[in-house]
Amino acid sequence: MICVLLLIPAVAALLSLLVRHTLVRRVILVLTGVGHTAVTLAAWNTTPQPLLNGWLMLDEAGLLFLTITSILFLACSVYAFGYLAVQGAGKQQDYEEGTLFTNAPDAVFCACLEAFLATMTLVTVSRHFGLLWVAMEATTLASAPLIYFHRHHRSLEATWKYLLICSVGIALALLGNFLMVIAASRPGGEGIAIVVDALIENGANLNIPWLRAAFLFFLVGYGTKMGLAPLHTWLPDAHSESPSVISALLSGALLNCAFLTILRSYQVCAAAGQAAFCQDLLILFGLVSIGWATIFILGQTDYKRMLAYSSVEHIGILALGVGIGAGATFGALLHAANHSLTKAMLFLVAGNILAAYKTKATTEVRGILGVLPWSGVLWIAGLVAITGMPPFGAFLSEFTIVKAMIEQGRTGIAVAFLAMLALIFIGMTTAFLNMAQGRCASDLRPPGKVESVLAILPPMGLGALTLMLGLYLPPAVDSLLRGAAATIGGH
Amino acid sequence: MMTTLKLVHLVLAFVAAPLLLGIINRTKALFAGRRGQPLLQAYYDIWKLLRKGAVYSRSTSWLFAAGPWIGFAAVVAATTLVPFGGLRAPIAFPGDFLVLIYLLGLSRFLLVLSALDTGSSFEGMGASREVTFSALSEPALLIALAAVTKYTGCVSLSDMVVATVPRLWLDAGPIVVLVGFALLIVFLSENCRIPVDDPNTHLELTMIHEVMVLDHSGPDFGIILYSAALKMWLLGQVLVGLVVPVHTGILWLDTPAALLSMALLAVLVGIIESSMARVRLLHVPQLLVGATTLSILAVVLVLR
Amino acid sequence: MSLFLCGLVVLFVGGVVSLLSGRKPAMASSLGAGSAVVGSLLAILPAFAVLASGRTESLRMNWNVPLGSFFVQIDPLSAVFLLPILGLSALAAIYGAEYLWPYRQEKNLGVPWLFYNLLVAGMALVVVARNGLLFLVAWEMMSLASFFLVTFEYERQMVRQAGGIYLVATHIGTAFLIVFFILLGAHVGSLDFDTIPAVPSSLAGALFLLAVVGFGTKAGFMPLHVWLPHAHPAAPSHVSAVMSGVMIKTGIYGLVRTVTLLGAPAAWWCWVLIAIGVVSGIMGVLFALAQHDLKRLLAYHSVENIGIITMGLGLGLLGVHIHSPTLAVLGFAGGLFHVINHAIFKGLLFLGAGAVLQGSGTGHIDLLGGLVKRMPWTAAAFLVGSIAISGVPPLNGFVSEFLIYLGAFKSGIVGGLDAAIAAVIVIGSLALIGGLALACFTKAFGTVFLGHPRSIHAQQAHEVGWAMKSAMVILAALCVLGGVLSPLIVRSAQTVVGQITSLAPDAVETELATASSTLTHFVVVALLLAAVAGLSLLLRRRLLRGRSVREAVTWDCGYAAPDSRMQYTATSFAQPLTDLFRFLLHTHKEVRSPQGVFPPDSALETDTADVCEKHLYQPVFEAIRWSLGWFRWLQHGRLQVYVLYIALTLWILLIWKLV
Amino acid sequence: MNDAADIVLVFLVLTNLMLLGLSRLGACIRMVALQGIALGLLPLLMEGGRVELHGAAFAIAIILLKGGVFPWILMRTLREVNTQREIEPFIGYGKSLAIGTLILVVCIWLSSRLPLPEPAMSSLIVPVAFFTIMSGLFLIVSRRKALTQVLGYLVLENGIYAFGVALVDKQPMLVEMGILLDVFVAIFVMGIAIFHINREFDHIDTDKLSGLRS
Repeated sequence: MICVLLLIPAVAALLSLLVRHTLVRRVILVLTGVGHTAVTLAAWNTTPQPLLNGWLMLDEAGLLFLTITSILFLACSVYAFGYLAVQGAGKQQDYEEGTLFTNAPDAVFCACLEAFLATMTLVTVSRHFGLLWVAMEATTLASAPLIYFHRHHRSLEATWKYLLICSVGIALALLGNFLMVIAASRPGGEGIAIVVDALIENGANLNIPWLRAAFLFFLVGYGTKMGLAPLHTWLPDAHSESPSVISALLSGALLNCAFLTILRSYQVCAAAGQAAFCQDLLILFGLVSIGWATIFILGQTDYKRMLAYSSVEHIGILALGVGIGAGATFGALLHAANHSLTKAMLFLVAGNILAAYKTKATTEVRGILGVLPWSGVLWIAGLVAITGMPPFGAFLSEFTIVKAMIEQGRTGIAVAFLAMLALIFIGMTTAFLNMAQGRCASDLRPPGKVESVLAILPPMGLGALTLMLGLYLPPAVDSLLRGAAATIGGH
Repeated sequence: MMTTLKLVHLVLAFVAAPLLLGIINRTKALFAGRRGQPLLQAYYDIWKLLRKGAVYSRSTSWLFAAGPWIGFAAVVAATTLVPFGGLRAPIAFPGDFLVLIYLLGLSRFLLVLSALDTGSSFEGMGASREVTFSALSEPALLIALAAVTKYTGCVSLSDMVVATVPRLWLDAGPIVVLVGFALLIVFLSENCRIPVDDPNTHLELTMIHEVMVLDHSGPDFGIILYSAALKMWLLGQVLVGLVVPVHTGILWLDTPAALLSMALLAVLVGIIESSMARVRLLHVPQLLVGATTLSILAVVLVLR
Repeated sequence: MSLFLCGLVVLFVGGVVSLLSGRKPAMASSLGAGSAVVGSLLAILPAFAVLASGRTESLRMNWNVPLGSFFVQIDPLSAVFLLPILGLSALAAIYGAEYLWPYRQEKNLGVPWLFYNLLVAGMALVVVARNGLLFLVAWEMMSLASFFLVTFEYERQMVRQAGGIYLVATHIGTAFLIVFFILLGAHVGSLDFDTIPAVPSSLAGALFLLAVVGFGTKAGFMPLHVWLPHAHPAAPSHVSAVMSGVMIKTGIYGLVRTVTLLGAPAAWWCWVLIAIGVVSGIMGVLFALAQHDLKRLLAYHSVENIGIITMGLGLGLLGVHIHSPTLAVLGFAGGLFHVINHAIFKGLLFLGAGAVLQGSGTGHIDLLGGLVKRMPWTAAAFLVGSIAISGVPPLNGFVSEFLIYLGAFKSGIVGGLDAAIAAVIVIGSLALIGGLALACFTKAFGTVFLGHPRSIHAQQAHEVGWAMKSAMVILAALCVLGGVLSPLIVRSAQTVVGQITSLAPDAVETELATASSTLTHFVVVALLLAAVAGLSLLLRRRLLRGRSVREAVTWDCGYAAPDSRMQYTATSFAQPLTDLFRFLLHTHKEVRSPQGVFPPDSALETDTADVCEKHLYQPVFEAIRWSLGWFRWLQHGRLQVYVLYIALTLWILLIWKLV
Repeated sequence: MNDAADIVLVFLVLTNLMLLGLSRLGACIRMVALQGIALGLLPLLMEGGRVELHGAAFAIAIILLKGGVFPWILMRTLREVNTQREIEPFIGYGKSLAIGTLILVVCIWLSSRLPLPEPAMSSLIVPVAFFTIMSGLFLIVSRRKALTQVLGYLVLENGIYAFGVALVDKQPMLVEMGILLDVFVAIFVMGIAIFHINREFDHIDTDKLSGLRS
């Protein structure tokens, strides 16, 4: 089953490179999403067999992140179908500088998209740190061309930064692998294979200083990919310059995958009795990330960048939650799901807005509710959801996290957390509401073209999902989350 | 027996109210060395007005006509709450003085509205001053009463009055003096006497109560005058009842004593009016805040 | 309870259906308003039943979210709040159906009706919720729905700004409530109210403060009230009526509920409440005096009345603290009764203001005048409301203030030293508030409805339709009934007061019995007043019969042609008081006084901005914004710097953690 | 102890310092090539004479790649993008050298904090590897051209590689896969990117690549 999961996107990628006909290629893209999601959902009731003597295995945490990734990909593939149809080939007018640019070939886009899915799937299923690392590296390679879809210099700059920063991070993560090997090596005899389960099994006799060093390198390395401040610097640029559908995948799926890798190393450290050591670091990075996001969300004038920084914020919340531990771990995992769904939804809607208004400036977009009614409603719903208000899921997860903080007596952290959330709320609401409401000046008013179903349905579906998570947690999801939380030291 | 006497007192109030104006005027005339108007002048005026026709401004509405009469009803209702001559009031219950004060408030409310109904800037001016000064005088009155309550432990005006026996002066002289002064100032300002307002000036700019009723005529004006007199009477009753401790329990002694003290109050007002000038409008608030301070002082003394 | 839930379902379904049928405005508004009325009436029945019987109905269902459970309960306290909430909502819905009609062209009427029904359902759910999470969800549902209603006319910049302020304020308040509920249910594992253990006194203080801030933001305590004067004028009038009449009362409800949950009160709680009450009451009415916009003025009066209510609660709490049943019962009874009364007359006044707004097209007091002739029904209703809110007999507004006064006099004054001090403070401020409120509403009514029209708006004003009129008339009738039936009402408050004060039932019984007998006397006086009034009006007619009754121009001291611009404006009417309290109001004046021999036209403009907003919140937020903006250089797009961040982080961690 | 290995390691240190000091781009590329060859030799020397086929093949592959292919590609890029051959550092060469020595000291101190579980063939290996990594980072941070950043990245790689071959003989497969994949990134993807940059901007100065901010 796991190899099916891996093969579907890989084969699809090859096909899309081979197929000449664009329509077929796009159909393949959507079919990939459907098939992958179907298999993933099948994996919910029948736990798939481990492969490569346990190097590839799907535990609860893996299944959770795999599901998120898969659902997001499905939504984005449907969205991309419509998106590509609108994006004609040939010269495009750049709305910011008016220069002309071309898009990357359709084939490259689809192939990379599917390859991206394949690599992310690999991340979620692999238990061997080396393999994990390879998968992460591969995600970088697969996503770089996607960011450089619009071939103008801003996206190129974004891509370059993404490449270099993430490569440096990944390199450090590789060093982390080596350190892990050393930590796992026994004097004389054969060392322990750096497979998560094996390491957890005999975590007692790991070499602590090297393990700590390894975790530090993992944290910095994968943290770069995950977008923990101050390592997140590639994130806003990439998110703002890549096509919205890609931004959705990046911030909804990729960041989670990086988070998963950190969780893996955290599992090992916890098994070696280093949980406290790691948790302090996670809390620190979490708070720094949220604070950094606060700084740059207040007075942000580019709504895609604002969404990107909000991703930094929520990544920080995830780290914070795991760092707090206990009930907060559950909350963090739930929050991962909520954040992915909501953020993807918002990015897709942002794509619609961008297409209609031809600007990313919050100050120039007015009266979405009047111009694009559906997108406007979704935009406001997304705002409510992302700022953690009921009835959406983020409220529950943040509530659980805060509860754990207060019950552990970490009142200072809780107060700082809530204060920063409040500031972020102010920043986002002022921007979003003025965009959604207000009267669209006649000269700004774009040609009143009706919103296509393909552009509305995916974000609406994602929104419905996170709404459901806020009103009713299906028992299956609940048990999965609890299992996952249990594996990473929460309860 | 008691009830009949209470009703007699009530009737006495209705009958004797305008007399106070007469006494005041005569006192002032005495001080000014004039012969002055007859003692019953107020009665004549009211009677004459009641039998006249009326002129209404075109801008007025039903409120203008109805206001004075409903206000009069409020004052009448208030009168039933005031004890007189050592007897309890016809209607007495805990907190009745609150009802009393707020009934006067109702009459003021209606009077002010009917003043504004004319749309005349002068009457608006008067109304504005009226509400301003009354808003400032109410705290003084209530806090003074709070002091009395604290001292006597009574929450009904009648009980308070009954409880003010000569011993009160001996025990709590200062408190009674303070409360008395506070009540006197409130009495003067509520009834628009000097030093707050000058009832018989003819320069509208300086008037408060008189200017509010510029446009009323005929029976309406008459009833306004009468209810003003009644209001003065019953506030006077409160003041006198709380300050003059003549309660022998012998009715034919108490009632005349009360009447006499009312007359003395009127004379006192006359003396004040002929010995003082009206303070500038800007200083009236200070006067009333001063009254409030007096009553707060009284409370402090009681609490001590 | 099932009936109650049915009501909620009707509200919800009706809202959704009305949204779906938004294309056809007639259908949308009739469906929305109809479902609002039916749902409210269905849901209000159990409340009556509970108040009558004193039994509490409860229902606990499993809700599959972490820490959540669908646990609702109607006890007397909830019922007391359900009555005004649902009743006023129903009336306001009838009113709103007509009020929103003119917008049918440019707006989808289904949207406001959906949010209106959600608002009503949210408020009802808030007062019955017995699980922290459920409470918070209902609370936020209420806040969000009301936010969307406030921004109904979001094309206007002022409305958007109001909405933003409201949303931020309520969100921050909710943050406090989140902490409050978590602390309350800490270490229990469930947030159900009945599982909450006895709170240690050290924690209780913190919880009380959290509740005061969190609920006070919604209730509009000074200085947390800043959103009120923005949101109420911005919202459609029936929504302002509901928000100001009952929604802010959910804050009071939360506070009372907290008190019942926290157990024996500490002394300083009472002082906090009384202080808040005094400040809110006096400042609220002062700012109201200085306003030019009718709805803004009413909004500030909500702050004032919340202050009165809070004083009552404070006295009641003090009574509980010093074990004086009289003070406790009278304080709480007065406070709660004032909750209901304020719902009635403030709802009435906002509906009246809405009628003026729609009939004349402006809410600016100084542009109106003489409406009593053009809008007689509205004028009469508004007059009743004004008398009631000024707290003069014989209407309901007086009765509740009277109860609080009575508590202060009967038990506070004769009680111990601190009780006496509290009582004197309350008495003094109530007296001042009463006088100022009278001044404010003579100003409002006199300027809006009396005299000459001051502008073309007022000249062309027209009376509103039957739906709006009927809602106002019913509320006006309720004002009268609330005054006349007060003895019965007070007597029926036994269960709820007993629940709050946790006194022995018979003690409460006796206290309330005495109070209601006192009120009976008051009612006698009121009836006497009515009788004398009737008689004297008859007398007037009798006197004027056969006499000459002429009409003339207003006597204006010799002016030949008095003209409407010579009238006293609201600003000048309030000027003596606003000048007197200059030091609190900081009114900004623009004076161009006439100069020279032939003076050019002169002008006077006054503007009273909210002190807290201008001198407290704006500077703070500006400072935060500025100080955070200073950090923005951190990310200036240079790749080398970014890699440097990575390297530095690595170094710091290595050196710090491996030492 | 193994003198030959030590010699190589010391040589690594020297090359790093040279890189910090050199001003001409071509020279830098050559220096990196030398470093690569030395690294390739490292495992052979470490085995202490007895060379297995697998190890030898791997070593040769590395030498060819790091010593031959990459320098060639980079040189070609350099010629393609006819930029002037100066490096134009943010931080002057002298300062760079000073900082480099400082880094070296810290690295040695740091490695003293991480005692190896089993005695490796050289006590120098950890500090040198760390130093190489850090100087690679320093090159990326302190130099202006995109090409130099690639170079810095390569140096970083070399450091990691040194670490790997020296210590992680347990799981060579991991090392090889990692190194190769990483190298692939370094050269091909970045090379492509540089071509694009050059086409878009007519320069490869990354300090012009700072349009996206805050």
